[in-house]
Amino acid sequence: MNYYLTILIYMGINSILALSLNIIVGYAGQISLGHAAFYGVGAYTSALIATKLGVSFWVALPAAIVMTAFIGAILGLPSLRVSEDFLAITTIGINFVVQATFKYVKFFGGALGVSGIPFPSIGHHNLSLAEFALMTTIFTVLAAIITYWVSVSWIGLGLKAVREDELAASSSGVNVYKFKVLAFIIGSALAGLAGSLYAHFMMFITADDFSFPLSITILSMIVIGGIGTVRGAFLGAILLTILPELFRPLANYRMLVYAILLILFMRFLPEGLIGDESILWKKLTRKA
Amino acid sequence: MLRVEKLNVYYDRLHVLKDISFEVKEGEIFSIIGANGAGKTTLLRSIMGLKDVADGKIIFKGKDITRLKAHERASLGISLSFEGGRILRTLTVEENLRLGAYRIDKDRFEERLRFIYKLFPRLEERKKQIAGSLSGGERQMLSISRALMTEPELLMLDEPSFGLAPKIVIEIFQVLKKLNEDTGLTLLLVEQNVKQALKIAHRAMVIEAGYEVTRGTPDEILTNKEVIEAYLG
Amino acid sequence: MFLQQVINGFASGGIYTLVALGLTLVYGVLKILHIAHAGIYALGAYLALIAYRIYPNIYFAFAFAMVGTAIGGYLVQKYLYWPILDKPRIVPLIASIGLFLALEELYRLIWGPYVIPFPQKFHWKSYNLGHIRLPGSDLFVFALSLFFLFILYWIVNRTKVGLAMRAVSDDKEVAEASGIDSKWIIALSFIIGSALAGAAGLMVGVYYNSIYPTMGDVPAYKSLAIIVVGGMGSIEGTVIAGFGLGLLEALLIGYLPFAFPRDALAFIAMIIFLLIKPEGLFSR
Amino acid sequence: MEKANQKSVILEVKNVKKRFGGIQALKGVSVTLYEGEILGLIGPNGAGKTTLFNCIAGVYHPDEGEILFKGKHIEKLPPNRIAGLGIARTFQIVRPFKTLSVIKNVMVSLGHRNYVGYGRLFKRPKKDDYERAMELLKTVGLDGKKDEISANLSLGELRRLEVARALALNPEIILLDEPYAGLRRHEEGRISEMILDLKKRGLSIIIVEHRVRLLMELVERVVVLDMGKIIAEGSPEEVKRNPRVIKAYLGEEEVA
Repeated sequence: MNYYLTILIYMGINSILALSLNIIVGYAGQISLGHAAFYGVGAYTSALIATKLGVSFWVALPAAIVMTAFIGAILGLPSLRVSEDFLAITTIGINFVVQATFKYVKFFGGALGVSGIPFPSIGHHNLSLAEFALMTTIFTVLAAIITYWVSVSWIGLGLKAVREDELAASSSGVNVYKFKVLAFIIGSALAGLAGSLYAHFMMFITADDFSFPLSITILSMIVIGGIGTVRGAFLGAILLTILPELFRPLANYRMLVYAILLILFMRFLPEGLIGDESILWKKLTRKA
Repeated sequence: MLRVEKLNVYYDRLHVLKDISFEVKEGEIFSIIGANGAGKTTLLRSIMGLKDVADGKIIFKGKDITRLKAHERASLGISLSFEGGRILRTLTVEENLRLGAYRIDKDRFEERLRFIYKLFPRLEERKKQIAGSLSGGERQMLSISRALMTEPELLMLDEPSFGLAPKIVIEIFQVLKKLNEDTGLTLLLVEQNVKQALKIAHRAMVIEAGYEVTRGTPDEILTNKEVIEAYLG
Repeated sequence: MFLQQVINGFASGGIYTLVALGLTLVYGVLKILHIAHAGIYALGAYLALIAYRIYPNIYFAFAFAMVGTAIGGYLVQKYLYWPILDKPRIVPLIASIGLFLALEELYRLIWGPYVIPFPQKFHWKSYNLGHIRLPGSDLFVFALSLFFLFILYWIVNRTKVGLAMRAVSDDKEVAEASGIDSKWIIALSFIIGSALAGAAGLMVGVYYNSIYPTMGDVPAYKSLAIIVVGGMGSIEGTVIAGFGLGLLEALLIGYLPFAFPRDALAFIAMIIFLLIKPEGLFSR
Repeated sequence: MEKANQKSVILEVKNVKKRFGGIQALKGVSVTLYEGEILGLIGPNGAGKTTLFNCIAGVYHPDEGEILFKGKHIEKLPPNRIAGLGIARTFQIVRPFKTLSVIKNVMVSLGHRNYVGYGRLFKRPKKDDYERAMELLKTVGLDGKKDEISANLSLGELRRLEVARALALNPEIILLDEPYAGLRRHEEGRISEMILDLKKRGLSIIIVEHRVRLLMELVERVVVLDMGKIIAEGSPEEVKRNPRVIKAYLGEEEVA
């Protein structure tokens, strides 16, 4: 039972991550290969506030969200100066620098990471695993509602316009700079939420939890599911959480299978499983 | 020398060339005239092999080349001077010329180079310069020269007068005319600059929005009401 | 002390440059960020290992590794990149990262996760220049990198195919209309770039006397930083940025008052650089 | 000219210069647009017409000179501000938001007031907005294709979509960049009709076009640009007879 609950919690956290990256990459079209950095900022903020100041999870969580949104706004600034491949490499760089900062600066716990992060509690009652899973699920649904709302409101329209054609968007009255930074802020804030959940669930984090390969995994989730859609981000997150578990008997070949899947997807199904342009989704919607 | 039969070309769903047919005879200057967006550039790109043809045939020296790749067509003797003096901007002038001579051997390269420098002495002065730093007129000269270095039998030129001062346009057209008279080089010239193009052409065709409007000798076209219409209404 | 750091910086700069040059060549002709290039680099080290076990001669090992990686590079462009060139930019990028991961996993499965020493220990002679000691291993790496750089320089600037490579990377259509088979030139860029990476892999294997599956990680990300600073596709820019980074690292690490990883330095330098000059050193 | 003079000036371009690298694209261009008129801007390839457009629309900022919209300086504003002020444009090479549906393309512009500040960013478009978008699609004859992905439209349809998108800004001026380029003959008529309809709504219009014949039916006044300079200005009839224009279009008489 605990095993399944843990998987459920991972699924929730990964879904929030995928949904948040989807705002930056899927809606706004800004290639980011460093999403784990924002996740890490959230986790570290939450962990440090909780351990150093002794505040509860319920204070640490919003603080982490605000902090990550702020950092997201700053780290999103390069997207105003560079684009496409330059941005991709810059975001990889951001991931490395953030990770190295956590690992080598004493304040962040250095190579030992941060331990003794309190598990969330209400009053004197420590949450049970099931309760944590429920809470994560609620946050996940909330994140889904937020990203869906962003997608259908004016801001989503503006973001998608920026993604399709910056000049035409600008000529339609969209302030391209503002919208790009907003995408990074909202996306980072949600990643901060995921990071806080992760920190308080694991109760112990190190810099290596937020390394570059994780950024790729998150990106793979939305690409495999179908970029730019809430359902795609969800499906991708769930699949990429469960698949490694299913491959557990293949333990030794797990990463290889995963990497090969990634290549095959890019080679043969780059529009994702249920993206707007995928064959499967077109069939499903035609019947409906 | 070149025969184009019922050519149809699309960009995505846009039908750019509609049943275009014509023939260029050996040693002549054939001009294709039309306003912007008429499909002139697309036509040359299709003949060069840079744009896929949906329907129709391109025959060069009796050989069907419709499905050949651009570099294969270049070795057969077709050459193109791109629009707007498009050349390799990061290479030097001489390297651009060397590139044009990619398929020919070293001795003939030197000979060809002397020939080009005689045509456009200004290029020799600038031979070590990066091509991107040339003026508009020099770029156009280089573009034509690069195309000439391949030792073509058919030289296609895409708007050599584009954006150039009248003095330079005259200079370039004089060179083209001389080339044709002295060496018998066949030219396929695409132009917006009607009078200039017709002045040196033996025959010409007018296209508009992908269709053929009319064709004939320069005199026939210059007195054709439809042509004036197409341009100035 | 200072000069020794400089020599060390030149040695690692040489390796960075060799690896990054492959990326630059590929980016020039295909505009793809070929991250799996670092997987090819590690392949070079492993192939050298095999070669050395078959026939213990360092020249043979070089030849074997370089031919093998060249073939590897050729296959990658033909079967992975070529079919997805017209897809959105993110597709070949993720495919490349996927291939990189897959290669590292393959090496781990075949040769094990541990560090394998190079079969022969080379005894480097150190040279003394006045009272400065020049470690032979550094000189070996530096000299060899210069050798390969010279060969590349010669190919690119003095031969016909080199001219064709530069032409394709500048304007593919003009190159084709000049009679160049751009498909072959692109393949050739992969072949040359991969062979250079193979040589670099071997050199690192010998230099540190260790070969392991994830040895490509650090060069992978560093060469990205290098090509950005160099101006994406510019060979001169890459050479300057590569050696510059090697020197910067060696000097900073030697004198920095606190511990900071070499690898993050590259990116910090890159980000600062980008903010000042977003188009890189030698952009076009 | 006389008729135009009675109307008030809505846009004034004064001595605008723009240089790209070694090429002086605009060498001091002054153009005046009067309220409610259609002004034709013609000239051969490379004359600087699109550059001028981009300067007005804020894509480029002129090196020198001023641009005044209803007396207000706009030469330093970014495109989104200029769009918000009421100067809309279309593009020579169409730039639809490819993966968005036709109606969403229009909605993007329709939302321009909501993109200012933060309060309205997170509101959803209302029924009125959809109705307004449909109205605009109807005026350009695309209402039947509202849910089609815009990448699937024909070029003529895309040009009309761009007009609908421009109209959604509720503009006072609309800049049309080669609205006929690449169209089939039967589509040309539709575009002309649409442009005349825009004029009827009181819009001031500048059209850049190569195809003088098509322009002549629409415009009262034509400005001719060649090599970055204005070489003629006047009624279509005047311009047509102007020897400098004929020379620029039909080319130099003297060869060899």
